[in-house]
Amino acid sequence: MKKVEAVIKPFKLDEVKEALVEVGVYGMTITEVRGFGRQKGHTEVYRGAEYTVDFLPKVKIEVVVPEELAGKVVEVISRAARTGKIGDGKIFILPVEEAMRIRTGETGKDAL
Amino acid sequence: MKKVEAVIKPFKLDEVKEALVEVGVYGMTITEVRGFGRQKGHTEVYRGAEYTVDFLPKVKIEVVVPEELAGKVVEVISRAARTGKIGDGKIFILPVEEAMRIRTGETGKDAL
Amino acid sequence: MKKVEAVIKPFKLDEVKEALVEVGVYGMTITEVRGFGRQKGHTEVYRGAEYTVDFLPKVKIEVVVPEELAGKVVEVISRAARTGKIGDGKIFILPVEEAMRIRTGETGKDAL
Amino acid sequence: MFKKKRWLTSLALGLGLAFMAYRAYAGDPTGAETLKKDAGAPVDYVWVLVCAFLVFFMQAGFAFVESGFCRAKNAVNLMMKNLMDFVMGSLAFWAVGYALMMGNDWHGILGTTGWFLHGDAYDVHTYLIWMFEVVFAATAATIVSGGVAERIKFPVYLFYSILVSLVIYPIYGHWVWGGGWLSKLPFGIGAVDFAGSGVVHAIGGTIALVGAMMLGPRIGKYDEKGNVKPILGHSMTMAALGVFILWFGWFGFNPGSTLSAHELRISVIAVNTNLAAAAAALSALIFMKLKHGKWDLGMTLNGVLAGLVAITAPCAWVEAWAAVVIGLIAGILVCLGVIMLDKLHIDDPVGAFPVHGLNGLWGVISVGLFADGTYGNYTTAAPHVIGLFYGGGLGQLIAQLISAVVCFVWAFVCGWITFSIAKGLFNGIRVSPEEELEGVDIIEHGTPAYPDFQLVKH
Amino acid sequence: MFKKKRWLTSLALGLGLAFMAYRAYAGDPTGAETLKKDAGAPVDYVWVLVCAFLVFFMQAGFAFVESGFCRAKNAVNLMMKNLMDFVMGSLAFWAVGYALMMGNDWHGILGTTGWFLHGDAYDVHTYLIWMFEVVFAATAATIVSGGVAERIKFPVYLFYSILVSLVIYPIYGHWVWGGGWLSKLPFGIGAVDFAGSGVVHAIGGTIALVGAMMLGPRIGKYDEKGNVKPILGHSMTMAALGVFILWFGWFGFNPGSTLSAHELRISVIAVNTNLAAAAAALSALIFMKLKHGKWDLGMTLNGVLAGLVAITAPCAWVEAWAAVVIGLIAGILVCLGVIMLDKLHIDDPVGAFPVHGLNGLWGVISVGLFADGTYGNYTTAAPHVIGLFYGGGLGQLIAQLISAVVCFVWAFVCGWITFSIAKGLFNGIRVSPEEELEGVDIIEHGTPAYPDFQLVKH
Amino acid sequence: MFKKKRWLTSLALGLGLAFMAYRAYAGDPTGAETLKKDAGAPVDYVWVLVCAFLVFFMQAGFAFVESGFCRAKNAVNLMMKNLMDFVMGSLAFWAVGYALMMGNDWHGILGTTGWFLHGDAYDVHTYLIWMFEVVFAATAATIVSGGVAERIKFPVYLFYSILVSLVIYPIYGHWVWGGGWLSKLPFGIGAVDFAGSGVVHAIGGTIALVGAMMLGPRIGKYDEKGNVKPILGHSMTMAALGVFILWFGWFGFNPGSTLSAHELRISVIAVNTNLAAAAAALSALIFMKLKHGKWDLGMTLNGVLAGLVAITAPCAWVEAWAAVVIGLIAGILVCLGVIMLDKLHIDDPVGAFPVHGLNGLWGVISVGLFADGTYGNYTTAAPHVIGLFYGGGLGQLIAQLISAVVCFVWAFVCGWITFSIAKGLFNGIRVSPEEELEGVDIIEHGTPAYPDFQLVKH
Ligand SMILES: Nc1ncnc2c1ncn2[C@@H]1O[C@H](COP(=O)(O)OP(=O)(O)O)[C@@H](O)[C@H]1O
Ligand SMILES: Nc1ncnc2c1ncn2[C@@H]1O[C@H](COP(=O)(O)OP(=O)(O)O)[C@@H](O)[C@H]1O
Ligand SMILES: Nc1ncnc2c1ncn2[C@@H]1O[C@H](COP(=O)(O)OP(=O)(O)O)[C@@H](O)[C@H]1O
Repeated sequence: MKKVEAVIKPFKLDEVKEALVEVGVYGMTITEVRGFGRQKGHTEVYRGAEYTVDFLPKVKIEVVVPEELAGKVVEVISRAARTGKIGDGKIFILPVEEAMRIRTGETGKDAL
Repeated sequence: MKKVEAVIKPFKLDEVKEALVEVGVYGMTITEVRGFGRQKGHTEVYRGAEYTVDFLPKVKIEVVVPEELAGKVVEVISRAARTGKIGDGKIFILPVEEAMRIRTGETGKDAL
Repeated sequence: MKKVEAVIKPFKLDEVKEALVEVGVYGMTITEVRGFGRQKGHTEVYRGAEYTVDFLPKVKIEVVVPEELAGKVVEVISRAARTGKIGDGKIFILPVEEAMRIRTGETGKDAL
Repeated sequence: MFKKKRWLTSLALGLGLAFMAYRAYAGDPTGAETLKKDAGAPVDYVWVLVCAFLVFFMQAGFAFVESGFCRAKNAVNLMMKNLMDFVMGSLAFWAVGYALMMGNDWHGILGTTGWFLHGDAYDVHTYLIWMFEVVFAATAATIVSGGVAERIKFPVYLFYSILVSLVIYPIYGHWVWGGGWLSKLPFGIGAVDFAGSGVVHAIGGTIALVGAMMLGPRIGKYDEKGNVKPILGHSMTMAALGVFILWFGWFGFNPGSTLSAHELRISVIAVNTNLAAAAAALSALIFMKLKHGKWDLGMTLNGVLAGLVAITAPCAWVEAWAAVVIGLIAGILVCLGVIMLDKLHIDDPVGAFPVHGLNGLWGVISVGLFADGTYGNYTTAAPHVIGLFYGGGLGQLIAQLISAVVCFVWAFVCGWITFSIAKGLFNGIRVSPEEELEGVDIIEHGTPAYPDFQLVKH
Repeated sequence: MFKKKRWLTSLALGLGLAFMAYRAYAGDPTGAETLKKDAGAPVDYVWVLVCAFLVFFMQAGFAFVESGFCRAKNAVNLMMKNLMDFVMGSLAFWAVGYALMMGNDWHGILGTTGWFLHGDAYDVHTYLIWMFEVVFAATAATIVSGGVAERIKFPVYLFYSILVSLVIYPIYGHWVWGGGWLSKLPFGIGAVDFAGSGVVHAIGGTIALVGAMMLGPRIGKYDEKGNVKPILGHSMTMAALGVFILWFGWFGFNPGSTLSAHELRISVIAVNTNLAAAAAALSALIFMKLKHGKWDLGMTLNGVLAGLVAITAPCAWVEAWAAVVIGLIAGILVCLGVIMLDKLHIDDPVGAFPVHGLNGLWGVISVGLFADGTYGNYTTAAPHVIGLFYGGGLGQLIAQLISAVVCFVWAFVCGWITFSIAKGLFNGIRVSPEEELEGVDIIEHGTPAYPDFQLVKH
Repeated sequence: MFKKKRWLTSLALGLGLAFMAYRAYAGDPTGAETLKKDAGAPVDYVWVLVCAFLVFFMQAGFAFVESGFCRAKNAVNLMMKNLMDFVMGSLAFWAVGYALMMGNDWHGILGTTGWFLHGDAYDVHTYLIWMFEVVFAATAATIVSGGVAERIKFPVYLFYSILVSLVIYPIYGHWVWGGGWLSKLPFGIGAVDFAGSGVVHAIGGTIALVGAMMLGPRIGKYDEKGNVKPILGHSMTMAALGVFILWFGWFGFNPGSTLSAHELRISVIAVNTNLAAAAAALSALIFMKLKHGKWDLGMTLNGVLAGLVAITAPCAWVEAWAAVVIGLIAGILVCLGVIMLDKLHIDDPVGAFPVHGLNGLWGVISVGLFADGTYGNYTTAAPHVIGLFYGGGLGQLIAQLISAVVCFVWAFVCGWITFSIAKGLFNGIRVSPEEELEGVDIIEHGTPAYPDFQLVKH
């Protein structure tokens, strides 16, 4: 099994979710995060003094999938999340050794 | 070392934490997340129009433990977090290559 | 590639970020989390009744870096985040199998 | 009396309201006659109305105190309740409550005229008094919502808040303010309660107590070993704003109760109100600091309210130092009350009973101690109210004690009956444990209070 | 008239204001003369000022309702708008608006005196009336901001809010309140609108409609299939506080419109205002419960406002039961209006048109139905206003219908022209899609509303 | 004078208050005599009380502005402070402050009667004036809390806020308002300050400056290179609500300062107050837009307050255009002040000094320029106040300049002494760096402000 972690622009969440559902992903977990990267934060003003926003709001999606689906999932996410502008985000693949569904105790692929 | 990641129902957090402490886990990190899964969101109403809540509030627990403890931890979490109803959540095991305690610079199991 | 995950004290974030940038890290993702550990929570009072705060606010930093940079990154983070007091946090290294930049579709080290 | 007869063809198209073929106004709906008879009326009308508006605004204060002291997952529900009790209260008090309370007295037990503000009641003065009284009636109902917060079914809430404004509050109110039997007790000058420590607050606070007892504590409030595990509110700034609004509104509540600006005593009432609130805040702050070593905002806010509730009955009859003393005691009382309820495992999320119940009763009683004999029954004229410490003997104190006991018993019994009926009617008065854990906002109301903020309840 | 001549050396150092070499006050700037002529003036001044202050406070109410019903990423922007429309409104109404509206009538079309409150207008009475009128003018502008929320460019907002207070509102206002042609229609006693259901609310609500139509819906509000996808506001407690503040402020809006405390009818007005709000909340609550099975806080809050808007025109001319009926209808109307706009894919984030537009018109018309013939044109003296249901025949109803139609057409056309000009001047009236997605707060104002809270918009 | 002698057996059971064996009221505690002598008193009482209530409500406004402009981790602390300074202020002003300020004058330096509102001071009129003055005294103390926010120890805060209400404010207040020496300066008609630009705001703002200087900047406000790194507040909507509440309350502050509704000038005062606030908001908005290209909400809100502060002294003596000019300048001044403090590395989190200090002094001085000679010293009677631009010559301006300098020096020196004493008494006036980083809420008060929301400070 693999965990696909994608950091995307927040407003792309719905599109990515729908794309994932279409290729047969049944579950995912999302987290609100802030990203630092090539997309530089802007200079803003607060009460007359300037400051830089370094960390921009992003959404992290975590999907654990059977090995064979991982490539597909990466492709689907990257397609749905792409705007072509800087800051679109990253996708990482990590190995997962085991999975369990708490409700039933099922493990392995059945747990996903 | 292994990282055990569990996505559970928020109100189960205290029970899970206590169960973990009992089996000798000294540390953990939790994150507020939102989950999409078989537990379907409900249809709700806002100012006269219906909408679907897809993402439900969940809590993610991350515990890094020595290899030998991983099975026990999974068991303990799954027992404490189970309600038997859909949406109880998942547990994943991921490999961890190294750990360090920032305060002392200790590494490996000593760092946990 | 490796993912370095560090859980640190929130007010150390800026220092850690700057230290990372100095050693050539171009991107990172941060999450607000709560930590449970040896640093015990305090006993507080709310409307005349006492309660214990178990979970303390922490910040989690995730940086995916080429294998060869991982050691350096761990060192840099641990130096910048250290106060010497309990609760300084942990650093974990996890394996990453693949990375992709959504904007361009680049993979591997180029994606970072 | 201004009289006017006129044949009206009341068409009431589509509304089914064709009942008024003939109208005679025995009242003075325009106010022309009233003004002619009393050239000083305008300033009294301005005073009473402005004070009524301030008291109305207290609804926002209650909503914010309660909501701030409860969890975000029930914030919509608490807003809804604090809105709807005023809505239901207004309509119920219009239809029935006002007549029962302020209508012509029937054997000292209830009033009998003024239903629907109709007929003779269509009169500027009657409308004026109604406006002032309705905000008081709704306050009594609102107080309850704090004690039953985060677990009562919404329809049950609507049910009892109608009953409070329809019957429970008006009847005790009639006994004290409407010329009923308590006001005619043969002790002192009869039971008195200037602005309603008893009539409004102790009634509301006691029903809140009954509600909290019958509902049982919220899940997780007391652990198996019986320890208190406080459930933190979601916004202390909201709670603080609520208290500021209430303090502000109370300046309408107490001084406005003269119902006349020609009673210059209003300045004394305002000062007493302010000093009692300040003193109670201070004593609560110090009490908690000594007990727990923290400057406890929650209890200091409760202290303010306790002082305000306590001074509500005596505000017109005491001088500044007495207001300070009454307040200092109120601040301690509310802390003891909160601790006591926790000992008894009665879960009153915002302290409705310690604040309004306990201190409402303390306020009623304090009149019998501190009244200084300079002011009468809503008038500068004798007989003046004198308490024990000013040489008035025990008379007034006895009247006040009787009134306090009657108030508590009446509210307790009525509350018990109301919630018991509700239990039958609505198949239990408490939401399911699932709903309680998830929060009632989404399930009953369809909307979380703060959808933009990721928020996990635990 | 108090007259005083004095040579003034107006140095106006550094301010370039050297224009006043000679001053003669034809007005009474100190108030001494006015008091001498009318010993009853103080209570009227107190009444009007206090009511004006309450109406001013409604700005906070609007800011909170709108901001609560919109997303956190635009909360700074909404605060800014609700602040700045009052600021621009005050200055525009000072310079020009007041003179156009309340100055000496010119052919029934507009007023012509009182510019800059200068010269003869430097008079305690003129200043008094200005203070009361300015808060009304700003309300009309503020209403619009809800309908155009979350997507209009800020400079466009400033532009049209100046125009509303400068021209659009004052001119229709003059027609009804300033002695203009609508007030002289040969039906009933001419078109009447006690506190401005039409003058203030329908004007504002209709311009909001135009704005919402011309801007188009927010990204994501309607999906490709045409389904409504509600965009949840970020704080229901803020919205609720806003409504409580508005209800509170409305007690200044309606009763204060007598402009005199000697009209004791103020008590009736206050009661009607309160009952209509309550009734409308109840009917909206029930309507939504029947339709969707939820106790919908958002629409109940809108219900309150709908009731308040509807009763604003008839408040002085009807009795309690009629206020209840008018309110019940208002509560239903606002629900239907919100549903209808969604059907038409007109995205009005806070319901500005259903609340203020629809119910403003309903309020104007309702006078022609329910006026009971007990009260005249801001006076107890005849001629009294009588509607259809009280035997007044169709006269008043016709006047009201004409006024309603004129109101809607005037506001719609003026709104259309205003936004069309703005389109040219500001290179479009809507922010870019990127800005809309990110939220206008950071881009236009430099600050998110809640920097401490991790917050992701989606 | 109403006199009444009576033997009272004051038992004071359990309260240890057995000191009053004999009571004679030289005052008029019921108000009957006062009413007899002045049939117009009721409307004055209503006016003064309602205005005092509005000013009281400003406490909520200050709490919200300050808390909104600071971080969530200190929000409980800021609520507590803004509550407790009013609490301590009420009690201190009751015991001592009022007597020092408004008691019978002793050599132009301080007042000497009215302690504890006891004895002869038990009088409806004295109580009335006390009620109005106490809310002013507390405002002075409250202003300071913004400048010292997020780092001062709580007991130090209690300490100085008592001193402000007990001594610092009352004594300067006596000099200007209590018949003291500044009011008798031989220039113009002596130093004047209608509603307290100097007495209340410049005093508070200057002490805030001293506090900010002595505490040093918050950790992280200025980096090693001396750059400003703004620390964003946690809720711009709270700050905006605070400003709306303050603006609302200011309508009590300024017009209420006539202490009489028979001064019809109140309408002019209200209009001036409104226009100055609007003008200052506009100039601050434009100034920041030109400087940084953003529509800066924070500074626009500060602009509103700056305008209100500046018009507070001259409000009764100028006409509308002058109010606008005074406001426009105030809006610029506050922006310059904020920038200047940052240059000097004085960290004033909410701009207490630029708003209240700088503009308080500007307000005092502006009287000497713009006073138009139509109004006297709280009366329509002569001598009227005339400034430079209206041909009054330099006299009044000199009086105002002296008063401004005295005000600043007095507040600065008293502030310095107060905080120096506090340093010794409380072992330093600043919390530890750990506490500052974690936030004072949890450590001092035991509760975070928003426990339901995951929230990380950095
Ligand atoms: N090395 C990294 N490790 C973890 N997260 C990263 C890394 N680099 C970038 N990110 C995440 O991806 C987001 C987008 O990256 P950025 O460099 O701004 O743009 P792009 O993806 O278009 O190159 C960042 O905001 C951050 O959250
Ligand atoms: N494949 C997955 N990858 C990551 N998280 C998942 C995955 N499937 C489910 N989850 C998480 O587990 C939660 C529970 O899953 P769900 O399918 O609703 O119920 P159950 O665990 O009872 O089968 C989801 O809300 C989501 O947070
Ligand atoms: N085994 C673990 N797995 C995951 N996170 C951990 C673990 N142990 C500690 N942490 C995280 O590290 C933080 C600091 O740990 P703690 O034991 O309090 O202090 P220290 O790091 O100084 O030993 C914790 O708050 C928690 O977030």
